[in-house]
Amino acid sequence: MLAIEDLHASYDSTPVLRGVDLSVDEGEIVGVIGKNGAGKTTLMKSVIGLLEPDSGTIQFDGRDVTDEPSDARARGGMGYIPQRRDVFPSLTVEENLRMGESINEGGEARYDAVYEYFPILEERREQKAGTMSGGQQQMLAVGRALVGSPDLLLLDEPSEGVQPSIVAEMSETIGQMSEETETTVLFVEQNLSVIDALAERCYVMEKGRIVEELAAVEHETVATHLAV
Amino acid sequence: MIYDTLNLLFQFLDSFAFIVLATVGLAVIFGMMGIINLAHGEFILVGAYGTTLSYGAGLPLALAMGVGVLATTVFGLVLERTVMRRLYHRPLDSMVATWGLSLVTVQLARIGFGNTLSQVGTPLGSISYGAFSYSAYRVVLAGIAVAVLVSLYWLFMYTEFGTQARATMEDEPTARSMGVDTGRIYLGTFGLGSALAGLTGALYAPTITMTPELGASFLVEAFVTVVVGGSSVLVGTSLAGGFLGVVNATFTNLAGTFIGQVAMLLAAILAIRLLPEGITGLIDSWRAKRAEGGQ
Amino acid sequence: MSLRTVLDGPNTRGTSDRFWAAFGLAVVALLGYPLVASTYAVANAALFLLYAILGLSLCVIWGYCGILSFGQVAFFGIGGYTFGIVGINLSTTTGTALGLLTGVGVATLFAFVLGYFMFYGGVRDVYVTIMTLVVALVVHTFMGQTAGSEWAIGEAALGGFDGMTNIPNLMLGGIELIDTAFYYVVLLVLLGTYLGLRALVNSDFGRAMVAVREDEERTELLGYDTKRIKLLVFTLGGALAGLSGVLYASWGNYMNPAVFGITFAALPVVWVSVGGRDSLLGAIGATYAIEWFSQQLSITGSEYALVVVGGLLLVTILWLPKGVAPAVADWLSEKQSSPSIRGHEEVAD
Amino acid sequence: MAAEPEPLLATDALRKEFGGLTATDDVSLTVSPGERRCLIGPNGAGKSTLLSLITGQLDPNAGSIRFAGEAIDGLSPHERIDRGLSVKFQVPSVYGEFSTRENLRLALQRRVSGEELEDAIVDSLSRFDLADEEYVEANALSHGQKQRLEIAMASALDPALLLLDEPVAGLSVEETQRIADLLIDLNESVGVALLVIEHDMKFVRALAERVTVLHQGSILIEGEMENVADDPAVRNVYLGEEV
Amino acid sequence: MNNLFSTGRSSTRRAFLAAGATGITATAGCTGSARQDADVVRIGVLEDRSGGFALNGTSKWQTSVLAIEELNEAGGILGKEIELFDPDPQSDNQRYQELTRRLIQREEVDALWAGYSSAARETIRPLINQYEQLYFYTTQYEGGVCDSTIFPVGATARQQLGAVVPHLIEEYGPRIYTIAADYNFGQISGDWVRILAEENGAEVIGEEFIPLDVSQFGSTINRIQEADPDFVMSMLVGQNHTSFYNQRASAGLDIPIGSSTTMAQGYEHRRLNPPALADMYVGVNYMEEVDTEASNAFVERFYDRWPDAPYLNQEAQNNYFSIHMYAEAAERAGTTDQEAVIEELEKGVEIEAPEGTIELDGDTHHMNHHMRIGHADSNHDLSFGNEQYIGAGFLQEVGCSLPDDPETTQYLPAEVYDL
Repeated sequence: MLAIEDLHASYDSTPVLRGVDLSVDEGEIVGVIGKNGAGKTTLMKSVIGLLEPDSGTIQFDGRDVTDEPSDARARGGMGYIPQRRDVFPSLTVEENLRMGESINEGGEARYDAVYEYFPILEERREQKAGTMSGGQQQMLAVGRALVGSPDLLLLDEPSEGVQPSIVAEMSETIGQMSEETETTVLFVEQNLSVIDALAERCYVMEKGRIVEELAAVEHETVATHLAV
Repeated sequence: MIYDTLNLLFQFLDSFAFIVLATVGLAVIFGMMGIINLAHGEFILVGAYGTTLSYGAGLPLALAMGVGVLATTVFGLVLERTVMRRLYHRPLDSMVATWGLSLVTVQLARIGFGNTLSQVGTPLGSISYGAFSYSAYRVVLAGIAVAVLVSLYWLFMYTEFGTQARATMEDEPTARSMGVDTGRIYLGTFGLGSALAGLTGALYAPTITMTPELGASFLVEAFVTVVVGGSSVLVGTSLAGGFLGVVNATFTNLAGTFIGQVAMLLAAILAIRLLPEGITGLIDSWRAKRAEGGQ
Repeated sequence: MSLRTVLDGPNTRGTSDRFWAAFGLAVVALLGYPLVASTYAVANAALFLLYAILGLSLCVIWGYCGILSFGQVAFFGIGGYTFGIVGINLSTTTGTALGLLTGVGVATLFAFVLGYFMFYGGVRDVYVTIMTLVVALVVHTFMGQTAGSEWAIGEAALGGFDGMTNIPNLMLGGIELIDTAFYYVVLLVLLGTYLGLRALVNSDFGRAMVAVREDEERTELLGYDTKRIKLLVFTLGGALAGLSGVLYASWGNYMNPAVFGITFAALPVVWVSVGGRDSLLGAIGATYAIEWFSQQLSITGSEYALVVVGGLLLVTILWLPKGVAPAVADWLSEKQSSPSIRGHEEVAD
Repeated sequence: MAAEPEPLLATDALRKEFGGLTATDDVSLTVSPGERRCLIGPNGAGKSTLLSLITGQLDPNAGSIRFAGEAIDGLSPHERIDRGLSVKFQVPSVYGEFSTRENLRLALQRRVSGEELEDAIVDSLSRFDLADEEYVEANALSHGQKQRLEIAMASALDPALLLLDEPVAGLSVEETQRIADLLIDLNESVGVALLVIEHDMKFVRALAERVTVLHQGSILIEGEMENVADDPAVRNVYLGEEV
Repeated sequence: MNNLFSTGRSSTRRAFLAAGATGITATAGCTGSARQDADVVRIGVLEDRSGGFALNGTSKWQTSVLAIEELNEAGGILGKEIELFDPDPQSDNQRYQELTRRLIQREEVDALWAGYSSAARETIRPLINQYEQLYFYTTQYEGGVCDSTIFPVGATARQQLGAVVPHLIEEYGPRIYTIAADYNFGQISGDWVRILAEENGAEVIGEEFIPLDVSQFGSTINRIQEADPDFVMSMLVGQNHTSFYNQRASAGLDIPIGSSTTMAQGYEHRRLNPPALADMYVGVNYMEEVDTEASNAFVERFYDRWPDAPYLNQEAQNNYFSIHMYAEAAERAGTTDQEAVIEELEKGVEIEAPEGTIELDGDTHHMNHHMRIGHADSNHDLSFGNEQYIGAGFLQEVGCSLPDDPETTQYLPAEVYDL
């Protein structure tokens, strides 16, 4: 589904990714773990296309999308959930969800499914997204990406700033959804419980490189990498 | 007494229509894409010239106005592709660049069409009341101003384009990552802003003098209103238009045109000082307070 | 050397010995210009040089403190009008000197009040720009209607749209400053302003000023009172613009409200953005070059003159967004193939 | 209680809301003079908001702050800095187009001038091991160098309390250790109190005398690192797992 | 070619030739210049061809070119070819100053024609006086300028309003409402309306001065309706103000209007859609529609030379006759030395202009003009009537006599009349 080869990227000429290789198979849920500053968010931005890589290739669904702009990638089936609950604060919940419709062009909009996963979103349809709590905004961000039934879901630190109970609930929902709809998921995270609950396979990232691949979640190893 | 009130009302409608119509195109472009378009007056010029020239060529007035709007839209779209897209969210640079554009446009209009065009007469006659009468067309203009605001509200709030445009304005990268072709949204929004400026030119073509400098007479009101209005294009423009219209009409009525104009500008300066975020900021904080109270 | 330590620093581009040698040559050339040029050419050059002071006034507040004022001409005009009022009423040597002082003083005060009003009122960024423009336009509207005889201060009628006539020439030590004498005075004032501003931007205060431009919040968290810095710089800009206006009034013996209009208001912004907003010398050069060029164009009488001026502006912003002087400096330093680490030469000297 | 010296910093029931989000919820925090304190908690716990409330970049919806015996509510940031606060941001925000030297100078010139300023710059450069980078534009510095430069700038103001937001984020183990050593040295030599937000537990262990855990905008627990780390509630929120 | 002037110029010119040439080198102009090209006569013309006043300025420039070409074809002035310096001041007062300096100091013009607006004239007036430059200002204006080297040859407010106000009082009644542009010209014109009203037993019942950048007139129209005058005197100026007439028509304000500013300068009767100017009366010394032999011949020559020109306005005629008048005076003086030419002009010159035969009043440097009242009907068709020959009375009353008493003053009606 997704294959990244020797990806280099930088912010303002400061290199952040220094040759990332990773691949995700169809239907798989893969986690990328690493400390702050390891380059996880940059990796996600490069995959969705918000950051132009310096070199390397990104293949999605058998196509080379390295030079495609992000909106084309999204319409091609990538659903992206940005870090820090990047919803549109002055748009209502429903309008936020509607923005997700463009993902995976031609796919059917799945409002029912989303409302089923996150009933609170239906309740708050008319409310402005910016006035909701952090957890609710995170659900909205996830729901928004799911509306368009993406083939590949990209999650950037879904647990950040969210209550543990909601984190757990959300991990579960995402896992369930992936199973039900055979959606491939790539997420980056430093919260152990999310990694535990979701990942079938794990990459460990340090200083812009993948330093280790863990077949299943090896709890202790992961913990040392997070250096808690 | 009743006639005086009617006079004041008509003058308010007149000011309101002028302020709103002078502003909307600029407000859409500034509010949505952070371009301070000093060539705004020249967009209006294109609309007015398009209308007057095609009326002169024999088209009925309504159709001629359509041509004016269309010409301005095309003008705007071409500029977006060639110039404006390099200036998004560089408001200060955009100011200098569009000033250059304004000089060029005015002078090319002069070279192309001479110092003046022969004028379209104002249609629709007048409304009489007591010793007074008022141009019916100007009352219609006020109606159109309101209609423009309402349709913009509908467009931005209830259509897919509107939602996408608002999302793009708020957070362009995220909108793009949701599959929105933000380049097209920008193009469309700029086209819309241009069309609105063109509409203003078309509507006022029968009432103002056709010279290449005609755009300048809209510029001050437009800028003042945008600033007083603040970040929200619609709410800001309508409220600022209303506020400045009342100030202008009242003082003009009481003390003459000059005082009316100065009062309006001073009111604007005070408003900017007291509400650095514009009227929109005031509304936002009021809403926030109400929301808090409600919880 | 000690002078060089004051004038050189990381906030100005030309700091090498070669730069100063070239600068000295240029000054000598300007000083010698009246010896070879006609009276007309000298008087004309004086106009461009006094405009350059107006250009510098914007350069220092926009380029070095990040505040784009679209209303520098308001201070320029107020300085000029005030000089006129005082000068007409007291048409003596001390009278015009007093006119110079009050002209600059009133412009400075006006800038201070406006700056206080804005910066301490939380007006920021592009709103400052539009606000300054609106203020200039308000003054424009006001001055345009001062035609009546009630708008006279002593002997000096404001004159409305027609403007104020019979403004006397500046006098220094009993000598009326016209033509060549005026040129030398303007040249020296400009030179003083330039060197003074160089010293300022490379001083502790200047560094703080540039820090405000780069990141106002960060600078405040280093303990700098950024509002005060902005107010001081804005006031200084107003004073320089006022000075330029006084010289202008003396040059043409005339002021009119067009100096507050949007067309003239745009000019300093044009000069500075073309020259390079953080280059003092760029601002001077661009002012001179642009004014000279557009005057030449108007002399041709070509109907395309304004098209060319506008087009150049557009092209410069699109292709040289940082302005001509920085582009030239970059190009020169690339040619020297030394990595351009600014500030290095300061110590190497 | 009465025996304790007056705290250097004391916040009283600070509350800050953004729209519907409560970022800090009645936080009362005290820091004593010369103390080394760490503030930990998961992302989004309100740590950075608390910091901005202390520096005055944000105004609280409720609550008050005292610093060095005075109420500082309503003072603008620069006035608070003048009273002896200093801050280093989460994301290094050095002046990218200035050289290392210029960055340092900008901070040091607040205190000293002339010869003394020269000496202070040289001193600071060597103390924070930036002498080789003196004329390098800050944009071109490595992440670790930027972090050090910013700590150098913050401490250049000779503050009584230094606020540091994630000073070692994204640094290597060696660099982290170096920063810890620098900060401890600074604390011990001039007696500056430190309030540090950090995720890196090794660093926190090395540095902190006391630790405050913030969660969901309020203080969960406060105490010595060992006690805090063993607290089940902390392990729950921080590591997201039942222990 | 139509023989425009009554004196047999071409026969006398050669006689002056030798003397003229030596005269020039001897006096070498007031500027004390070293460079005086004895082979040409240098004329400077600054008329706006771009910017806000291009509408009015362009035909002034065109007739200037026409006049100079005619003179050159006939052998120039004093046998010397006329060289024209005609940069475009772009309606920009600052540019006016720069260019005037250039024309005086560098091109050393023998005579200068410059400016449409009073503001442009005032901008350069200090320079003109400082360098004692012979200068012709040709626009109709508020009047009162009494400067020793300036010849304001356009009709003054006194002349224009003096033609139209009494006529309208007689025709429609004594209650007058004045609207005028809010600057010197408008205010002084307003004063003249009051003076003329008083002289003719009428009264100004309302007066409004309108800033030049106003283009919306709803409230003004209401005020006029409220006052209900017998007629309106409009001294509105500029393109923004022109909008008044359209707005007046659409608001149904059908009170007759008298004016000194419409039609003859900006040809509003051609540009605006009827009936915007219905029942408009304007006092003019010339319009291209004036149907006399001299006028028709002039119009024909003009459009032969400038087939694309939209209109030939009153001021353009003034440029045209005054250039010929200058040539005449220089011929008579036998030199282009400015002092000598001014002295010759001050003796009084009679000239056959397209508007008719008119005289220069040597004392005041103003022209006696043939004033007519042009009337536009609801189709904007023009008729002319009530022709009078009106002199520069006001300046004579205040004692402006430049040959005896050289001065640089602008007299205001308020200084003489009790307003």
